[in-house]
Amino acid sequence: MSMDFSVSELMAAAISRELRDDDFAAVGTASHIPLCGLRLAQRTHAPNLWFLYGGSGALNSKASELVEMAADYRNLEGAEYRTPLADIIDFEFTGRFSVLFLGGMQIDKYGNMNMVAVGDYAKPKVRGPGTVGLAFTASVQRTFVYVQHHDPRLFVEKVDFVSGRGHSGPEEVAAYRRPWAQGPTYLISPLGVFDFETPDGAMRLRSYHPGQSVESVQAKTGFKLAVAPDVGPTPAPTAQELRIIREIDAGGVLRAGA
Amino acid sequence: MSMDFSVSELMAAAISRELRDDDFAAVGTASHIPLCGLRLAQRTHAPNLWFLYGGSGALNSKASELVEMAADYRNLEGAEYRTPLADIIDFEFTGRFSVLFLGGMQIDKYGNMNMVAVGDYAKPKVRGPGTVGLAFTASVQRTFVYVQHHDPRLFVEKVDFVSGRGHSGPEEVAAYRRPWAQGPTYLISPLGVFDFETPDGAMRLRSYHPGQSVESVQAKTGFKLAVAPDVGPTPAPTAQELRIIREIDAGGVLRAGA
Amino acid sequence: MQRTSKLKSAAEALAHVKDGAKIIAGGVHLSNTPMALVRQLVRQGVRDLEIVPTPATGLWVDLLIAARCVKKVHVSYIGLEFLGLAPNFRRAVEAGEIEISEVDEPTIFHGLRAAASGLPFCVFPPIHLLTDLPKVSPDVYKTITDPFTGEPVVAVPPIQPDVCLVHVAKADIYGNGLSLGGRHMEDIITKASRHVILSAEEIVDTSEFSAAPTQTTIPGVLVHSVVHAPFGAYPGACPGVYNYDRPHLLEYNEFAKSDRTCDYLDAYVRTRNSDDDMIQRIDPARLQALRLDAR
Amino acid sequence: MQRTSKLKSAAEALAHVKDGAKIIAGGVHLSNTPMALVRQLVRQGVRDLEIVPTPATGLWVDLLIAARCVKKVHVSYIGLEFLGLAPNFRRAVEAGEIEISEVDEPTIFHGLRAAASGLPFCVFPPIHLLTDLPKVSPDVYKTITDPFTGEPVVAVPPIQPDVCLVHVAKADIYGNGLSLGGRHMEDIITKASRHVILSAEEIVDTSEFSAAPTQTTIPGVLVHSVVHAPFGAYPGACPGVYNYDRPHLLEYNEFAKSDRTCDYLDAYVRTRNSDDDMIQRIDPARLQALRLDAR
Repeated sequence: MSMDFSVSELMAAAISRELRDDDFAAVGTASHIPLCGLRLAQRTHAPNLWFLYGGSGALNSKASELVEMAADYRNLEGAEYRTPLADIIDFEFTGRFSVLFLGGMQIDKYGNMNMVAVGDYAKPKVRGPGTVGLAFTASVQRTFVYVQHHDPRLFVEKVDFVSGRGHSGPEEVAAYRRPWAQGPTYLISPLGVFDFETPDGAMRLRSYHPGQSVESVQAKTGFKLAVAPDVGPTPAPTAQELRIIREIDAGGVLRAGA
Repeated sequence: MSMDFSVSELMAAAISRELRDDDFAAVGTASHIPLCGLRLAQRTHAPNLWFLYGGSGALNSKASELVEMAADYRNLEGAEYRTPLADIIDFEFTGRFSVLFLGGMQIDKYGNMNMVAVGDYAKPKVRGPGTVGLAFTASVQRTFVYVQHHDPRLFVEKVDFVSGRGHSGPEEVAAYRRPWAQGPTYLISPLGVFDFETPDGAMRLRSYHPGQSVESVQAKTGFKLAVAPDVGPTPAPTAQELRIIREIDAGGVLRAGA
Repeated sequence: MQRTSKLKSAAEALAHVKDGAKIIAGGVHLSNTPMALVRQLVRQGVRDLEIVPTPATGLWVDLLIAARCVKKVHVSYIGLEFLGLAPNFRRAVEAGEIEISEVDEPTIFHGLRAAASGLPFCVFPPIHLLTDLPKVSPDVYKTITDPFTGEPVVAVPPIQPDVCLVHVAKADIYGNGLSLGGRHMEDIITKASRHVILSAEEIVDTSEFSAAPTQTTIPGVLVHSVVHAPFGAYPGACPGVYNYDRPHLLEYNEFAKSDRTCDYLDAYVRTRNSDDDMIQRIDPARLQALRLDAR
Repeated sequence: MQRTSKLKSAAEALAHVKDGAKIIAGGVHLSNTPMALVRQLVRQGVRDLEIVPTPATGLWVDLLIAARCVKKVHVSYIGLEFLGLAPNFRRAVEAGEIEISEVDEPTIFHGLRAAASGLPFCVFPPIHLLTDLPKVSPDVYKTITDPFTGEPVVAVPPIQPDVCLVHVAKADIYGNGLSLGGRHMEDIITKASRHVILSAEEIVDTSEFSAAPTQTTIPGVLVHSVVHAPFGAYPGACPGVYNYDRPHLLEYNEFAKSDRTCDYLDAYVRTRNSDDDMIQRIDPARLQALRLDAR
């Protein structure tokens, strides 16, 4: 099979298919791929989807280029509203965001995420940028985890600091998570697509990207992965999806990206 | 003495002189006279004064006519900012408003104000519009009381409902009023000018308007008025003040008003 | 697939407003109130509404009380601004015909903001303890202890309306809206409410919003229905579009003061099949003279 | 009498910033940060600052840490956005050289909003009890009981900065300001802070604001000083005016990662008497190419 699309383009298409027509989604920094997925979804099966593009405040951005900074003013091009931070935090607390893209410097088996510190908090080996909006895994409807890398230092058995809670500690989760919040439901990395649909909410491989296998993904993951019974290759983008992706990404950032 | 100005114009001039160059003031509904006083102050001794014109949100309105509705869009003419209600309430709670003009349907000896109910709350003789922002006598720096009438039904011994607290109950006032708040410090009616500078913070006649006297004002007041030792006639507007008032009030609303 | 239009008639948009709904309307005083939507509620004969007004308003509440649509009102300021007291509100309270939640401007504002922000309640410095409000509304004002300072503070509850009505100068069919006047609480009440209906003087193409997204005042993502309602704030003002109709307001006030608001409703509301029908009966020259671009 | 101008040099405006001040700056990530004012703080050698950043920022904090101006940082997100971690912040925390208040986006946002609104504290639904934040910041997160429902909720304290620095595209000499980009927290932080200093790309006549008061984003009444600072957000972006200087940011990041930020500061900041002086040393053609109107 000749691979006539990049892994980044594949990921954008995979994300798109996971989005629903009634979703209201938000992405933050370093989010070319999810952004492209959102715009692709709007132009295919989810024309009523709304999305916020991070620090720019742009709602339904139609920017003519994929820029590297979410807060970039140019993302307001073609947007319908400039969302103030007050709205963003309100949408996070009230769960109006049905989908929030988040990530971490450590992610564990139950989808707990850490952006604070690797190692001992008081004397960290790596100090991260901070928790930002990760606590909102407990108040938005579905958390989509998006990472740009996949290795055993990122995917660890247990995070050193819980910035955003996944599915560990079911009693606490039941007590403190907002009733409408489902926690992390989807995870996409450069190696594959994952969900958390095991009885105890553990990360489960749903499909692997071209060139990968169950074994190769497991080898890059620092804990024992659950595997979906129907695991297989991540479906390739259709010709129509690829055409739209390349209209959105006129500059070819995703194509170059992998 | 020929009276070549109206009582309303006199009141505007009196209010103007009470304002300071570093004041940030706010007026609400039915406030032609205070509004004119504020603009006069800006154009005489207080060029750095800022003021909010009620529901319009206009900051430093320079509207070319005095309109009857504070919320009127036309008050934004020449303003420097459109203040959202969120800001207004923040300025009220934090005491950024150094002067807030308030009034009531009942006002008592200690400057307590009632906008809720005359008579028994559960079965009122007159139901008023409600407390609105009167609680803020306890958080803005100085409360200026402005009334368009002066009679014993308005100025009563004791209000039937406390919407805005004046100087009664010194212990509670000391406990719950914000440290910077002075409560009602000034009151102007169509009959005279008052302060609250008695040892117990009672309303005190400082000056009476043309045609009035200590006795005539007392006769229209439902409680025993304190009287300032140097009580006398309210100083007439100067020729310069009158000229500016009539520039601000090009339509002659205040001139017609009394 | 095609993006779905939210454009509906007022009757369609309001059909789901149930008896007993908790309802809020945008605007301040006689400015930018969604009167066309309110009149449609009268036509539909909805009952037992719980009115959560913005902090300074009156006309729409007075009208709904006269039409016997109201069970309870949260009160900060219910009046007719320069026209004085709201006659039907006053009469209904004096007669004990409606329930009151006696509160004030910051209590309504911060209650709505807490709901908009998903916060369980809001805490004030204890200035309300200097008023009689906690005495008559002990369910609203709860004294608690500040865990950081040990001082007494006052907690007030969140307010989440079921239905929110907002009027704007322009909207598109996806619910994006532009108001030209003061920014009161439209941004907050649309976030605080479960269901939002927008009425607009003019329906414009989405490209008007996407050409200047920093100007949009209501994001369509919060809006469920859009109603095209020319003179939809009449007889009040629509900022930047037209002034209030003073003679009509005086006429309303006379009806209301003499307890004949039913006659007003019969003349202007109930006998009209729709608000378009009502506005068409107003003298066009008079309407034209109210327009700001006509001055 | 004449209205008093608030226009000052950066040195004059910042002269009163004392060692140990609690300071905040506007903007988000690499957009609209008042870098000219921050560089002037470095020149003045102010010490022991307590930094209360907006929820997602980094460059200015990293720079001040490298210049040894910082004692404590409240942390939601301190990083360089697409460039990754903030090297000086990372190094200083790993070495235990600065104090941290470990919080997050809503805690900083609502803490500042509580201060802006004069409220004693703010209350969250208990989602933070699912994180490790309360364990490391027990002074910030206090579990209390909701007096309306009896449920556990989390109280967070107000945050009141001493000094607030904000950059805008245009200002007048009385402090009115216009920002063209995203609305982040400028409206809130200017209300929350004791002293506000505005830097502006351009100083315009007040008539520009009074011709369109609905566009003003910062009201002058909240502002104490105005500083004319062309390219005042450089090397970051000023929304609607110019983009960030990517090569310069990469250069900064290289200096910072290799712990040579002092060399950067010597080259660009400390050896320049003022920010005008610094900007004049940047290649004018390169600056011109960043301007949005040049594209």
